[in-house]
Amino acid sequence: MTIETDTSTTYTDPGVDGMVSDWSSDRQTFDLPWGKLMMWIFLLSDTFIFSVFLTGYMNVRLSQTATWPNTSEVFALEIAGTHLPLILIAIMTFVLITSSGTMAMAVNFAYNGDRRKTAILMGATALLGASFVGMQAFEWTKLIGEGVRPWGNPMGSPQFGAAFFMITGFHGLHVTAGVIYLSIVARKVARGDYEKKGYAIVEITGLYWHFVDLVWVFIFAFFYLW
Amino acid sequence: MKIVVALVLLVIGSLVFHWLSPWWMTPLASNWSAIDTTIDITLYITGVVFVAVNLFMAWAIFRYRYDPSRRSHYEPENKKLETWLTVITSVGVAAMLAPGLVVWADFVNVPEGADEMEVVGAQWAWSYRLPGDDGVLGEVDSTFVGPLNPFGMSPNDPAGNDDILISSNEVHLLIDRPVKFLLRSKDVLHNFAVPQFRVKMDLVPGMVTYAWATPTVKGKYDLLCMELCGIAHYTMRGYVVVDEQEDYDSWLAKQQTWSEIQSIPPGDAIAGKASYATCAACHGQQGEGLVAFNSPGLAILPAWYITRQIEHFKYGIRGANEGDTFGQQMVPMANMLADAAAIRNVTAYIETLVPEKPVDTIEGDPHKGAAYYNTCGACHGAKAQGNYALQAPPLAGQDDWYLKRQLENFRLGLRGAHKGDTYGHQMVLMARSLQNEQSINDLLAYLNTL
Amino acid sequence: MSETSGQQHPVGVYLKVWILLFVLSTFSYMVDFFHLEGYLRWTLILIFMFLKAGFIIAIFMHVAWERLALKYVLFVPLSAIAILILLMAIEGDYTFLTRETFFDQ
Amino acid sequence: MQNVAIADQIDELHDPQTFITKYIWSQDHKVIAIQYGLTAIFVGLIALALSGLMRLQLGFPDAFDFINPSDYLQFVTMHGMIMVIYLLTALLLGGFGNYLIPLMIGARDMVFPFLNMLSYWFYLVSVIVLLTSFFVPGGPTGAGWTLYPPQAILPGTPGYDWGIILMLVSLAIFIVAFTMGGLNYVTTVLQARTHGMTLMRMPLTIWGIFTATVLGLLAFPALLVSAIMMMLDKTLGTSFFMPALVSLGENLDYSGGSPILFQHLFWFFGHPEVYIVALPAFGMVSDVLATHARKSIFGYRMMVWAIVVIGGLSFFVWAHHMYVSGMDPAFGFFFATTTLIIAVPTAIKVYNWVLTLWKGNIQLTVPMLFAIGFIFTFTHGGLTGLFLGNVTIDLPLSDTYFVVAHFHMVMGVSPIMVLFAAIYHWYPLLTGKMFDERLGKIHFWFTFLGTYAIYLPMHYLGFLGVPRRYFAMGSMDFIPDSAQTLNQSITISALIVGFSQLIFLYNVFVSLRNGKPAGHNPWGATSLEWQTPDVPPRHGNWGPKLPQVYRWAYDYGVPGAKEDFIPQNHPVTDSERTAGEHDA
Repeated sequence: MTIETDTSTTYTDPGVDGMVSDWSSDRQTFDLPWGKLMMWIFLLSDTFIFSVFLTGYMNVRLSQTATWPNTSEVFALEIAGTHLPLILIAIMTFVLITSSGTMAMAVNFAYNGDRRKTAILMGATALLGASFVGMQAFEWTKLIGEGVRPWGNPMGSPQFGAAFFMITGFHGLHVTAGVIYLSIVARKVARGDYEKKGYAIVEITGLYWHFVDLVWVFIFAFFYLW
Repeated sequence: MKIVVALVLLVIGSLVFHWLSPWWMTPLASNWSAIDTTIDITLYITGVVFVAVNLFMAWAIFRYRYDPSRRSHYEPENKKLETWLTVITSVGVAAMLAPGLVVWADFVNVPEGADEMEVVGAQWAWSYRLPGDDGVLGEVDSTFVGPLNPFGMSPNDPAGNDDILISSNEVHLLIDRPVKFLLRSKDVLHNFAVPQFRVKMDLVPGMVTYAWATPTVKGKYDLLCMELCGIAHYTMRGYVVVDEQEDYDSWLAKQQTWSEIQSIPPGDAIAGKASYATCAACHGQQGEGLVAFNSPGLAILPAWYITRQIEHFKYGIRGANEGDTFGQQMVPMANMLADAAAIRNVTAYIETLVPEKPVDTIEGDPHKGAAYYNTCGACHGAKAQGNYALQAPPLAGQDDWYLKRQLENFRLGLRGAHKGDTYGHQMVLMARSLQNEQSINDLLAYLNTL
Repeated sequence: MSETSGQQHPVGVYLKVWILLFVLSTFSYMVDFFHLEGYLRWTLILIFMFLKAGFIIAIFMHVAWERLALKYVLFVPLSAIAILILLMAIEGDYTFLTRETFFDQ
Repeated sequence: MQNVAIADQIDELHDPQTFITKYIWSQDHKVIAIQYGLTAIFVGLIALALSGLMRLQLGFPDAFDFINPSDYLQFVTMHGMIMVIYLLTALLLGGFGNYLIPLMIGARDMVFPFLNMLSYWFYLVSVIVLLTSFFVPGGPTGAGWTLYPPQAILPGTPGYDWGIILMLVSLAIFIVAFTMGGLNYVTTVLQARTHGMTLMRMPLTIWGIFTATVLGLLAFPALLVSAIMMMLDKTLGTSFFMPALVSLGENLDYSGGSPILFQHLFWFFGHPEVYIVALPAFGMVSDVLATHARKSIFGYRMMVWAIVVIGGLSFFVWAHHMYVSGMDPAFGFFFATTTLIIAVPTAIKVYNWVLTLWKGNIQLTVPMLFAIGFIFTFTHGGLTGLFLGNVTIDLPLSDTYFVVAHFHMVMGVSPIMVLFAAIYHWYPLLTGKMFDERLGKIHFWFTFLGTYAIYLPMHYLGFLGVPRRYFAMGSMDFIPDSAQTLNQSITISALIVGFSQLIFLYNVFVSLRNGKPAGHNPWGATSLEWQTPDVPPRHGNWGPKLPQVYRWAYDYGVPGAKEDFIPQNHPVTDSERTAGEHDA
């Protein structure tokens, strides 16, 4: 049985036909650099990690009988004499979205070959990420000051503190890792290390960073707003 | 070609083993004959496939053995054959699945009017609760669990007052009445399994699960924990007795409700002192024990333990075995305590005695003993201080010669083999992990250091 | 699309999406700020969440321009997660029910 | 095609010079594979010894004073965990996956060799952490390989303190190692194949390993998360899996958690894990069967689809491990149905293996014998799975020796049959030497007949209702005394099988020195790994030029061909075409 190869595949056919020809193609299935595909698969695996974290949180929250603290109030701040619910989280969300925007621009400039702008934008992304981690540290300090602990809290269900520290902690670790990753790549971009190999690395870094932002969208909705 | 012969013989051998072996499911004693039927259906279908596939393979290996002058047949695919095989397999699978789902629907939906009872598991013992006259089980919570309230009965729910609490590993059921077992665990996962009933279900701490069955055959059945629950998992046994109405009623009459248990007065130590005079002859004025009389120290023992042992002597559960010479001596002594109140009084007095450290009589290697004690410590406590919750008496401070004799008695089944001796039964199994005298001596040498 | 240049798209698209994300985040914040409750609250939260996630994935992560093959690779496995979430929600409710019925909380 | 071009350039790879870069910090997939393989076999032998100790206790309950109840549970746990994760997963994917993927698809190496090297070193650390737990106070955890809370982290369970913590840490490190390796395998298969190697021309071995790796990347997250949550429960006192409870008379501070959640997450990982072990075995056995039966694999397309479908479905069947766990009983309907559906593609695979033998030209070599042994044991184990997968039948049989017998047959014996088949099959390629055929056959007969003598009777202990994970049975009315005879015979068989593995070790090591030179392609195999310029293949695998592939991997007995096999890198000839047309 000789299974024929369609060697004329050009990665141009759209839709289902294109998909079939991609899967039956010679040598490589996706028209992507190795690193980019690897990052995508890693992100898929990481999606499973965060999904399972959130599913676990959902399950314990549904099954416990103690009252769940009102997140809107727990995360409220007094700013200039006004009581603003969830304000810090909202600011953090905006910071992260801003950083996603700068990252997207960095990718664009990288492919245009503008090294300087790329490096500056990536640096800005890293700074915004760092400030996000800083705000998270502030938030943790505040909650710990109010008596919230992983094993319990004065406001109700012990699962609240447990899920809070675990999920935001794991996300915070991702952001921290991202800041380090971004800084390294930004430095190399500025030095011109990628002139020969191409700038796919910036897009790959970007994928990771946008993913971190994406996860925050879900955490914001399910943990802070729900 | 040896492989062809081997395959054929293995197939035939498996069938012969299946038909001739005496090992098969224990006779059914509940309504769940449908479960046995689904097993039979699956057994026949899978059996046919097993025989067909392997005999066909054996034949193919024989028929198409290597011949350098021949080529294999080049046929990479055969759509028709593959489709047929898929269809037939699907039909077979459906034939097994359908009865399974039907029976499962029966299992999930408990019949209306089924009696309810609660089975409570804890490391490593069973207890039970019946709803009492009002037919409602009172609410419970693990925060209420304590020495005086082992079931964790809630003081806020009056429905619990008439609940019948059975702190024994034996429970009775009425024949031909469907019963819903509500399953609750105080600590870790356990599993409620009576092989003759076929059904089983885990006990999960923090929630209540269920299973149901209608017992159909009179008898006494083993109840096993079938979910790993720690070191003594294999000793967590109980008994389910299926009775006719009359026997059931007389058993039920002996059980106490929660309000009755709460109203039992505490023992009177002053009254107990008088009865202790008899005991003192052998066990010493201060309950220090006398090796010459083979009498152990009592002062270190908690009241609940002495109570249980006196009752065991009294009701022929301990000391009835002829091999247990010294235990037999205790039987008439225990009989001198007329009733539960007398026992309460004397134990209350013994609790007031101050224990003293006995003289070591046994030599061994305490380091080796420490390793053996790892297992014992799970119940008797890291410092051998005993644990009420597990009904495990203290061992530290007890006469080592006495402990040695008891370990040997347990090993030989002179003590603990009686079916009424819940915790003794566990010790029979446990003591068997000490294989020889030297290991017992090592263990006791370690206990002497505590 | 040539292999060397990778994903290149007009800057305008990024800027529009960027602003849109700000707006959507503001909306989801408003859901809390105006104390909307019940199904309305949950529906709005989910709508804004999925819109935001969709834009990030589609535009910032360039999935909109990727080949269908990659899209399937990324989204088909999530069906397993969907089932897990659904069943764990049912399981959570079931556990809660037995606790309410039998325990003194 | 810039990305592909890298695969063609040999100068991208720097040949390692020193001993250390060549054998220790090596980035060559073949050396990493052997490192993985030897480490896995080493821990596997420890696990085998543990099972021997368990069998001694079960066969002769009152005879060995060095096994007490805590030890027994620790043996059970470590045996299970090592066998499933640190032996089978590591050997099949880290070992065979690493060795075979680049060679069979015609790549020079994995796409990211440095990451691949790190993967091995993380794996080694995870093994060391795991073995350390034997030497900490309290010993290794004895919670059973499923590590169910609450008991895994509460007193009353051996190793509830240090043991369980080290176990969880070791698992987390293993998952990191697996992820680094797994990303490499998947990307290599998808992006770095040689000219002409389409997915549907890949040998089934690669399909099996590839699908299993994808399953691993998606399933291990659930284990990682549950390990993290349990670790927090243990160390920080959170209550994810811990409801309010009274442990050995002490009211603990936990409240509100759900033990069943852990079981769901564990099996959401655990069931795909079964196929992480099974699918590479399915793949490898297909290649061994085709090669030694000199016949094309029957129904290649169906085989590929069956692998993919089984892999996909394995994410929707997890709670069939939990029918009697106290979960919402309505789940029983869903999971019984999905579970029995998965039996259909699995059955198709069995048919196709047998039909590959049918009308073949079967050489009863050692690898072939093991492959036949696999079909027999897998059929048996697969069919008993239909009992346990069916929710109703699971009621009496779960938690009995039936379960133990079933999963050892399907996850122990049959993958190990394939492992031996694979080791014997690829040994000439790995070492350039032939093994001793006679010793190999003796090893086969002991292993095949011995394991069946262990596990067939064990099913009947299960029918009796004998519970698993019991240190000793004591006396129970429903268990006849004759069951102990059965247990003794099982123990004796197990010891014989255990010791007969020494024959294998002896054969492997002595043949390294004394074996006859194997030469190129001693089995007459078609797949690419046998077509390398050097045997064993050198760094870079292919010399100056990558091979060109013209056909699928199963052209055995092609009508009109000169020999009874045509390697994948031989162009399609005219005579073949016409013969093919006649055939059709």
